[in-house]
Amino acid sequence: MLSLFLARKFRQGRRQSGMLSLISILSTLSIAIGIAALIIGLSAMNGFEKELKNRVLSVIPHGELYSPSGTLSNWRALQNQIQRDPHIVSSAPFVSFTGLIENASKIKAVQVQGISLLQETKMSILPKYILNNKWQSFKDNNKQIIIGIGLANSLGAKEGDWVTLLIPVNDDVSGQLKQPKRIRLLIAGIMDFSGTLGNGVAFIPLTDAQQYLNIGDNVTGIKVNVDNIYKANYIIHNIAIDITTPLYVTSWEQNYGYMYHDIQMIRQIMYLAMIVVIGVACFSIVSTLVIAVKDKQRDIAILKTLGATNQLISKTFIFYGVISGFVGSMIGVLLGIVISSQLSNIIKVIESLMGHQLLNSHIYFIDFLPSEIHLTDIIIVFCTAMILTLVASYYPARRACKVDPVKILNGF
Amino acid sequence: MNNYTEIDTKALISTTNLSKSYQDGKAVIEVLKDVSFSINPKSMTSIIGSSGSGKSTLLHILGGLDKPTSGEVIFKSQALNRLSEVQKAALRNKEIGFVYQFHHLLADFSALENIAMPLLIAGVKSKEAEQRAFEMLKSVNLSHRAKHRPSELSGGERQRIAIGRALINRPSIVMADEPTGNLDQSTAETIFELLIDLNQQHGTAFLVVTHDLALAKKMDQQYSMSQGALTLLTGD
Amino acid sequence: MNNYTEIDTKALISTTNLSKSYQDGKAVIEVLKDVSFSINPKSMTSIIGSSGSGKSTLLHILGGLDKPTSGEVIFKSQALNRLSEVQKAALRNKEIGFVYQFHHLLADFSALENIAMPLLIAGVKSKEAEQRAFEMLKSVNLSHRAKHRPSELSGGERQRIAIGRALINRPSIVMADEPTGNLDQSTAETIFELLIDLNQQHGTAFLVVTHDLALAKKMDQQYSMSQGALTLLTGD
Amino acid sequence: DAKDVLKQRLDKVKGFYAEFSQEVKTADDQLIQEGKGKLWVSRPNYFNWTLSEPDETLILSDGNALWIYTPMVEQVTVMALNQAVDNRLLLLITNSDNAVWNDYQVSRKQNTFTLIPTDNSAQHFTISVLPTGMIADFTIIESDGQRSFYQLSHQSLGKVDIKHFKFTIPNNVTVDDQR
Amino acid sequence: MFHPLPIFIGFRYAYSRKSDSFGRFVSWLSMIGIMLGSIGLIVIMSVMNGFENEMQKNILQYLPQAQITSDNNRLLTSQYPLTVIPTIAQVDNVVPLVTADVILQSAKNITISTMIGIDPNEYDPISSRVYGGDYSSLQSGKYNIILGRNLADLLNVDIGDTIRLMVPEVSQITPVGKIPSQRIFTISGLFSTNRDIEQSIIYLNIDDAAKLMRYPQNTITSWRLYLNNPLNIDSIVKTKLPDGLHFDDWREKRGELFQAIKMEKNVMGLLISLIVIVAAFNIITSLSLLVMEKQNEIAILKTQGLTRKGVMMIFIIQGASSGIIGTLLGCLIGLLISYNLSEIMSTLGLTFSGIRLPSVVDTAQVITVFIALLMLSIISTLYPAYRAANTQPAQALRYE
Repeated sequence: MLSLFLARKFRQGRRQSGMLSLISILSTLSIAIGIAALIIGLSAMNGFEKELKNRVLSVIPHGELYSPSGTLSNWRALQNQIQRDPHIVSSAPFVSFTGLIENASKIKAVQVQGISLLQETKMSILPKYILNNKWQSFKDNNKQIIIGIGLANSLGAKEGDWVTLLIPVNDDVSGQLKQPKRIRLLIAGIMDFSGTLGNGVAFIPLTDAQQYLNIGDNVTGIKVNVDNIYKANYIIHNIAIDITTPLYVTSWEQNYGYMYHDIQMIRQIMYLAMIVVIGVACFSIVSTLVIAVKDKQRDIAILKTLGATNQLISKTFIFYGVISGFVGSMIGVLLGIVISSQLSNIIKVIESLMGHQLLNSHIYFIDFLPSEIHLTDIIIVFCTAMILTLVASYYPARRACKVDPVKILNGF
Repeated sequence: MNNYTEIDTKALISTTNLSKSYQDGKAVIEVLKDVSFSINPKSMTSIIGSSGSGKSTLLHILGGLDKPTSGEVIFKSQALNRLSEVQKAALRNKEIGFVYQFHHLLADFSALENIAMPLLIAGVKSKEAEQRAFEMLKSVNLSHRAKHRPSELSGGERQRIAIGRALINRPSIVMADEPTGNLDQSTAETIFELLIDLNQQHGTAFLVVTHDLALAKKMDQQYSMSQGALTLLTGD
Repeated sequence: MNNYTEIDTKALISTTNLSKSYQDGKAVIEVLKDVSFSINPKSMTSIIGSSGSGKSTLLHILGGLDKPTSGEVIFKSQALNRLSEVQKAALRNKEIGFVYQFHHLLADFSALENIAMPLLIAGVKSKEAEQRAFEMLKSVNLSHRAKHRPSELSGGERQRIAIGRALINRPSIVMADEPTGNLDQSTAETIFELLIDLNQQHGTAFLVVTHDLALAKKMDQQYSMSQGALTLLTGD
Repeated sequence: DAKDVLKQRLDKVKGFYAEFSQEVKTADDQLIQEGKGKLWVSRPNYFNWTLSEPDETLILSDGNALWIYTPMVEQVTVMALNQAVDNRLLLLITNSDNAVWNDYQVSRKQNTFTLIPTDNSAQHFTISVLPTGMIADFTIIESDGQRSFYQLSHQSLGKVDIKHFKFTIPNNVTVDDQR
Repeated sequence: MFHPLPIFIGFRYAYSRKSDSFGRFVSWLSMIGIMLGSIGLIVIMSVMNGFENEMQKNILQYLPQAQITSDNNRLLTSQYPLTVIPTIAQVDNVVPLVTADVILQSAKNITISTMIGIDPNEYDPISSRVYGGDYSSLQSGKYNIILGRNLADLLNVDIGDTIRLMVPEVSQITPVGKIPSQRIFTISGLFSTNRDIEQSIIYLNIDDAAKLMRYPQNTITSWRLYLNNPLNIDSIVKTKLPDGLHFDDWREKRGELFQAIKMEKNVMGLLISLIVIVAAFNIITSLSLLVMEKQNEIAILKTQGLTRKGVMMIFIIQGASSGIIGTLLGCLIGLLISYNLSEIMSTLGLTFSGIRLPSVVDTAQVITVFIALLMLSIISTLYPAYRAANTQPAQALRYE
């Protein structure tokens, strides 16, 4: 391609006016900044979304069906009926109540979940997050409990310690305020979670929970996982409708949905901001190109005398712009990929410098900055940049054709 | 002012009542006034005139780079004003070569690449273009300078490269505007010898515009130009 | 090559062994070679030479716009190379006027504003600058063109504005580089008459560089310039 | 063995009265509570613990309910005896053939007996009982190392008047019945 | 025609119709760039201020913002009376406070919260939020309690019901086990503020609370300071206190949330500042283009004696003018958007995690952004202006 050859040679030969070489570096740099920032931002958001899926959605059930009166007796029949629905991937009975965990003088309120050890591994990858994989030694009626690392820290307890679980004794008959039941439990394992999960949830075997609440074989409800988590609400509602016994229904969207929505929102804002950056960067490409056209005026006139058509000249300068756009984008993409892949350690270094944690484990559901590079993001960003550079190169290329060789050549 | 009414069919280029004027603020400046003349194939023609007398404008109009205000240019029995921009460009690429007082080489390209440029523009494969360009470099005996950039060459060498470039596509005519204007006496002589040889060797016609009377005299036909009017001095 | 060793004290400008050369690729091109001459106040001096013979470079060096490679320029007993950038700028503003072949007017400003510019640069109040500029417009009889932009004026009118601008600050000398180069014969004549009147009227010295022998002859002193060397033709 | 000797000595006493002084220290020996008061005990499970310092509190077991009266907040809490928080020591002292004894191993050094729970989830006790059955002092050691030491004095053994084990609710005192 | 000359020439170049339309188009571009940058910065800053302000209004207003207490967390009012507390700027009021974490147990459920013992005749911000009962019902000895609506729902209790309050940190070790200090309280009113506060604090009479804490006579937990701007707590906590006393402030419990907001503000600010940096680059490139186009005019002016400084001023003014106008416009539009962000958001149907985006404009911030961008646009004109001043007139004039 002659025009590409010309464009490449013209770009290399811009030593003539110092100013031109500096500002073409500036315009290439601004494109690189825009692209790198966008890739880093989008990868961070992908990371958050992946972590939300792996850490939260793969541990908490996608949805729960429970009885308004507090306990379900015919839950086995109910579970089979639910399991027959095509959208349901897996289901399990659970017992859930609020209790207080006391360790020496510290006391914390916690949502206690009674889980069936067999069915849990079908439902979630909770065992994976239990430190020094203590899940193996988590047995029924062994006075054991698993708590989050956040909760353990605030209680000043560690694995192997004994803590007291206070359970409200609701004796409906007398309506009297019974003394809360106190049960001493051994911390069998610590879950590596932060955020609400790590600070406010504890797990005990299902049978233990039934025994502590003395609800016999009843359970609080059935928890289910669905095939498409983004339709969880819809699927579970349908199931509840065609089940005779009246059931309350909740899904992960009630208490974690806002996180997912925020991630998409931030992603859009970031994309918009960076498109503006790349757009403005292309403005500077326009001015760089116009200067390049002016700088190469004489060469254009000569080429015209040699029979070069306007089409060739405009293609040459479009290539000129596209090459600088390409160089800028490549630098941006490389920079973006390198930084994104090392994002977590970079943030760790920054945190050690700043002295405090960037993502506080009590508030954010993870305490490290995840990052995951999606090829689609990179392709979209790269194409957007190239398109913008193409558009930016169009006007100067047209100006290049308007160069009147006569006026320039006989000016000597 | 001789005025050829009938079109000289066997002429390479012929013009009838060619005139060119442009608006400079309120005043209208006439650069060419009713220029009519013709150039035969393989001929060596010279035009003498002071700077600003419209010589370069005439050359540009003949080369299709500029449009006359009135009158016609017939190039190998094709009227230029009836050609499209693309056709005129092709004409410049294949049929006409330009050489200027200032060498006008492409600073970012090597000598070889400069000479090969018209071939590349014509769409010739780069391999073949390189060979033919190297041949041309030999014929202007600068083959040892192939890789050098114009900035590394002397004035005479640059002019020879310019001439090589003008001839590479075997044009039927080369238009030279003060080709020796920037050169010292001796280099001017050698350049002129080169033009004569190339005319004999390739049969390319030359239209040379110069203010150097000595060089002009050596041509078959001499015209003189002043205030935009062309007059025949010698030759048929 | 006449060579004034002792410095002519009453001269307006005098130069000793002025030379200027610049690097063009490998070759070094000598534009001025040991130019020594002097110009008296109120005198009319002309320099004839073909284009590219270094005339413009000499003018620029005399006006402090360019630095010679060697040799000295004394302006009213002040050596230019000892002046600071700001002093040289003041000199150009108060003592020297430039007129070029191409009018070099500021396209974005009206004729009046163009003429008044040197005054504004000198810090003259805009009210007074406007009046003096209007006076000058009258003396170049273009007062009816005050509000017009250069693009709306003819070549001759533009040149007269340029001359008006050069004289507005009552400089001791005006350097004109081919002032009539772009003009037809008759306009050139009127411009030249104007220069003569202004010389008589304001006593401003003129150094005119031209290739028009007829105009050059009408000056008190004539020099000729070729290949960077200056030779005295007539005058003391 | 030591357990029988302890049981045998405790069985000698139907009931007793004593003044007590209490000292509670954390595992790292930091004093966190101390107090004085009077103590009446009578088999099988009558119990009256009247604390006078630092502030007045009465804990009384009338055989089937436990009354905890804190005059400062004008409230008495009533709970079932068996539901009482950690009443193992009381049961050990007042009832030598209660099943709770099997949860403990007993070791002896002269008159000081140390009781360690088999599944070591609950508290440890040390109690010094003279051959006459009179209890000189006892200590309750929590799993986190907290030790509460009770020194008894002015003991008088033998039948204790039942009136010490009756609680009459004073007026405008709120009753928090947790039975 | 006016003085100073550089401005006269600079404006003529920047805005005259005659000058090359493309040059003006390019300087428009750089103006737009700076404008977008400043709009982005101002809007983001105000939204973040809005969050902080909302947090402050909803949470900090009710929580004890700062307390002065001794090392064992209790004060004898005779030993440390109100007079011993130094007067501190920005402190509106100082009241006695008895507070501790308590367990609340109802027939249905059990949870924990923080007890605030108040004197009903003293002012407390919650008084205006109580419904279904009266703030003054918290008389000493009545053992009444006022709960947040959300907490009441959680415990499934209503006005008139009784709940048990236990203070785990104040318990008595007895031979029959550890008995936490506890009492039955009757709910004499509910309050509604926001979910967080409704669950975090409950209100009792200060004497009842003291008794529950087994405090000896006229002992309180701390002196509670009402601050008019709890956010700049740093300066207050630095004031010198009589020895034996120290400050506790809200950051212990709620610091993390504010820290998170500050962190988000910085990250967003960084993101938007990229736009500004690139816009500044744009000013450099577009001004260089202008310098390139005006090469001859510069040469002509130099022949007329305009000094290098004069030439530089012309181009600094010209470049900076687009930067200044861009910054001005940007800040104005930014302010406009920030002042009525919620209307804009609702018309566009955008929501951020379901809540309305609050936005509060902090003039000091806006001024710093304005000045920073102004400086940036001026600095970015220096390089091209310097290049303009250095053009060689001889070279430029010869070409023409």
